[in-house]
Amino acid sequence: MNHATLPVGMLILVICALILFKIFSARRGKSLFIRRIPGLSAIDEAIGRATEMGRPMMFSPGLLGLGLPTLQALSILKHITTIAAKYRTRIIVPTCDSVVFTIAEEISKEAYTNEGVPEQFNPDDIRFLSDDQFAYASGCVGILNREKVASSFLFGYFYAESLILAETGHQVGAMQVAGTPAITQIPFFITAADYTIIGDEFYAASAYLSREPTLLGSLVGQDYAKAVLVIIIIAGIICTTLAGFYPSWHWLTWMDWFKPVSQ
Amino acid sequence: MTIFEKLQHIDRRIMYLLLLLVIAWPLIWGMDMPIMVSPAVKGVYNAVEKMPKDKMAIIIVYWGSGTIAENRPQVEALMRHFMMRNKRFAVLAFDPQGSKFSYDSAKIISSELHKTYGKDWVHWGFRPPANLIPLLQSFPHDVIKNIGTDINGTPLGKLPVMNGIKTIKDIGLLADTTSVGELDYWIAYVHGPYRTPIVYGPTAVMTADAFNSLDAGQINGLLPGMQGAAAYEKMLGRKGFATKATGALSSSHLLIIALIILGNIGYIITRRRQEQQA
Amino acid sequence: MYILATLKTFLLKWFPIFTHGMLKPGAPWYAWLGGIIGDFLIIGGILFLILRMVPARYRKSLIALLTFLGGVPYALEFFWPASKGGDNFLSLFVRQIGDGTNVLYSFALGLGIFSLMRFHANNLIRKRPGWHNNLAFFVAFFTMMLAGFANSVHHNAVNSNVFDMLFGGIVSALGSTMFSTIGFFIVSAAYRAFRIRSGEATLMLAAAFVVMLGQVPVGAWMTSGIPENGVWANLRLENLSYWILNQPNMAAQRGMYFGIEIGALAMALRTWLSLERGSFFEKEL
Amino acid sequence: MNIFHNIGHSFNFANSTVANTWMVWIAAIGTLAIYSVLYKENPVYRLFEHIFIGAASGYSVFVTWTQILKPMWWDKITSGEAYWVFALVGGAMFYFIYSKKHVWISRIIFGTLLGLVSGAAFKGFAGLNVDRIHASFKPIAGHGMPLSESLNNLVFIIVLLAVMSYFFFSFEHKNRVTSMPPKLGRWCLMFAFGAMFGSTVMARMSLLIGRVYFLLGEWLHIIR
Repeated sequence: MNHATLPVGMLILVICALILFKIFSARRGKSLFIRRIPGLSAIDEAIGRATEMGRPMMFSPGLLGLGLPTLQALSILKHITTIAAKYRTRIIVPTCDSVVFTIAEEISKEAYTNEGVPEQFNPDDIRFLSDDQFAYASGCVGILNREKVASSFLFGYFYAESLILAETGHQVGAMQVAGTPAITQIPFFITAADYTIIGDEFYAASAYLSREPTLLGSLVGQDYAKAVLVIIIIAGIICTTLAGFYPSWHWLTWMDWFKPVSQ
Repeated sequence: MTIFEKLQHIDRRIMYLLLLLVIAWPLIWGMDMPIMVSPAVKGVYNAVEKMPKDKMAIIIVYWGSGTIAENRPQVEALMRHFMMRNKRFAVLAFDPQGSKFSYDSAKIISSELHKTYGKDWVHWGFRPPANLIPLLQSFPHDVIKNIGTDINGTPLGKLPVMNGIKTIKDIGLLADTTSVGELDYWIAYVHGPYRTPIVYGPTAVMTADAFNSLDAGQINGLLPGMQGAAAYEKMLGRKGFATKATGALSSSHLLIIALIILGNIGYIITRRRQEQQA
Repeated sequence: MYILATLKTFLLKWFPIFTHGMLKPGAPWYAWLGGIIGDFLIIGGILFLILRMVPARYRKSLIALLTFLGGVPYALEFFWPASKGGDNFLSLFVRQIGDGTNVLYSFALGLGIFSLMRFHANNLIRKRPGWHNNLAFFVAFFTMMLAGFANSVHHNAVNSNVFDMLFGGIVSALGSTMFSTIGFFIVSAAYRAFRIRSGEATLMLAAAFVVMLGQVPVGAWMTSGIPENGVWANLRLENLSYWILNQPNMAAQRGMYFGIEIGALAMALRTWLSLERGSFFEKEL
Repeated sequence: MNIFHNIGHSFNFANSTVANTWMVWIAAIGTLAIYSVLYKENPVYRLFEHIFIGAASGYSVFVTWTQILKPMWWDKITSGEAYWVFALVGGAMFYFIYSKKHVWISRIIFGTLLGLVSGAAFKGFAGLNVDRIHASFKPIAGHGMPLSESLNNLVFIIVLLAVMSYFFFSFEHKNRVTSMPPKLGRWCLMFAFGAMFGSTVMARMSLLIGRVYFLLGEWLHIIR
């Protein structure tokens, strides 16, 4: 689909409107409920563990360049580095993309400055390893082993290297919290990491961690948008079933709005 | 620690060593495993059988050292089949390593079956992937002019194997072996407009998607990864690398399953004993 | 379209001061390099002076504005109805932006390489433990880079063989080796995780078991006693595994994708409109 | 003399067989070095890890120039499209992160990139989801529809809706009725994850077999 058809455009606009509406109503101070997400609650525990053991942590923002999953990963990174700076726990961030690397460096620098300890920031801890998938993985394996990492966070878009990172992390005894929107990699995180954030819990993470009204509102808006999709799908199922019995009911053709256009 | 507790905590190094052994054993000594020939593989075999002798087949090589274990047996089985039936084929590579690997394979099989390069088969060499679409658009109209030279730089017009091959109408079959998944382009630019039959050799991960194209009749047959190549070898009546490698594939799966069962036995018995004690 | 063309002519005429008129296609590369650097310094200098004048309190708004403007062409191109060819008046422009972004992004590679160099040079100069590894890094880096350029600038048998040797022997071989370690890890992960500890774990185990067996010939052989046609054929392992992958698995994946895509859309919306106050950069500018 | 001649021959890279032998040996040693980390992290692995990262980065500099910057930037400028100089100006703005005073200039370019990424999200959303929505309209019954298809569609729909219900974050799953679908959804998820895991095993084992074949076949010539 290269261009929005009218119904598709409307659908997207409705979704956006719901999200924006909820964001602005949350900003006006409406209190919102979010259910517990165990994996995300474990982040603080993992930071605490590294602090107690006096060993560093590792955070991998995934393999994608600057994209939406990476932006989400970076905002989780911001939460983690802020706490890490508070407790003076080292956090090593290996990246595989120059632009992501630069933003990660900025985030860390700021976290330390905000805690009033800018001198604690070590530029060597935010590293660009390589933009080659497996060179990056081999570097991460090296870091996990040599730095005796106590906690490892894997957030972002991962490909096949997910299991290399998670299993090595397990072998060095790190506590691992992982989450990715790359669905086919989630099983590997589930088997190897201690806590896994599943599916779009990943996009709920920053709201859950920061409790900022904008993000909470957005999360509730996303729920409404999903509800819209559920309603459309249920309606579609009922209508295709009916269309099978009553082919003459032409109003049922609304389902074709979503028919793939050849292009 | 009782034996059942130990079963729950087998050292990973032992597992890794076992894995290496169960993989190397069938590769070196061979291991007879039942191989099923699926309709998808039969489709490939039949497509090759049906290709008229006055036409030529093109084998596309779009893979490198990473997936050599999956794609090379597919290519070798195809080459062998063409040579056994005295049908002409050309190899066209979009990966520099794959180009070399497929050329080596073809040379070995051709000397085994007493065929001559340039007369019975030809290797068109490597073309950069960026040229794929321009090439797809141009070569159907004039194969010799748009492909130009073979892997050794010889102009195609000088090779007897190219006699009578002018346009895409003289190409009887396209065999796409790939780790990239550019099948859609071949369907869009070649199968769609000219109805040239296509058979497909993807890697195992890409197989699920490929069944859609098979259902839709866009491809005539499919070799799912290494296993597909093994089934093809079975149909050709010659056990090659894929047959051995399928043994390794089966044994490694069986190892995982055995380890999972052992771990669970240890877990269940230990838990039962703890419950009894408590 | 007309506006864009006019803008293009205007830029071509006035901005690249050195290249305009003085350099023609076919001039030697060093002349072009000089021209480009000259242009860059003048344009960059002017831009820098302008930006310096922006008062601190407007900087944030300026960035927010640019973020919004950066997204406008893409969004508009999508929502604007297409004409016959499947394109609209913005399609070509958007494709050009794509090229430009690619180039822009490539210039950023220097940041990453600089960080790598700094890290390894630091260790090397201070002779920290393991400094010979850092030396090996530099040797490998420059050898590979030079071999690549030598082969593309001066293509002959030696250069091409040396390049193939280094690429095939190091980059490609180590890459596929690292990739294949997943084969080992998948064994230890499966062994450890697939225990019937809980209902969830058992479900996962069961599905993995059936699919694993269904994928290899042994599995097909195990249930080959079941007739190939009829109702019972569904119980043949290869069919069962196919069904699991194509029915429940696909449905579950689709359910997850809907949520993920909406999450991504919300993220995009917040970024585009700069609603996420200081999610990346908080510091006062 | 003869020895020197032989040494000279083994470095004769103009001969592709010689270069190939070198390549196989380098690759074999590297392969073993990388595998050694499976036993324990060790100095040999460390060395090859650094070589790998170095070579991959050197290669990516080469590729970035030859595949992106040269054709899409340099060649365009030298063929008269001089306004591409602006891309260099934009690219230079990244480097202001190293300036304490003018760091905000780098954010202009980051901001613009973020804008580009988010603006493209609408098309991304539509491209991925519209077909999926349409494909989810599966009839539960119909004239002459076989029972098996009905059942399959029913399973599909139940799993889809249950999984979607699991990802509603702003509802508390308080009573039995409302907590049922999310719970079922989670079970479906776990089942699907198991299936995904199982289906990946074969691909990964194929890769490993490829590497073992390289060691035993291409390097040691034990198998063919």
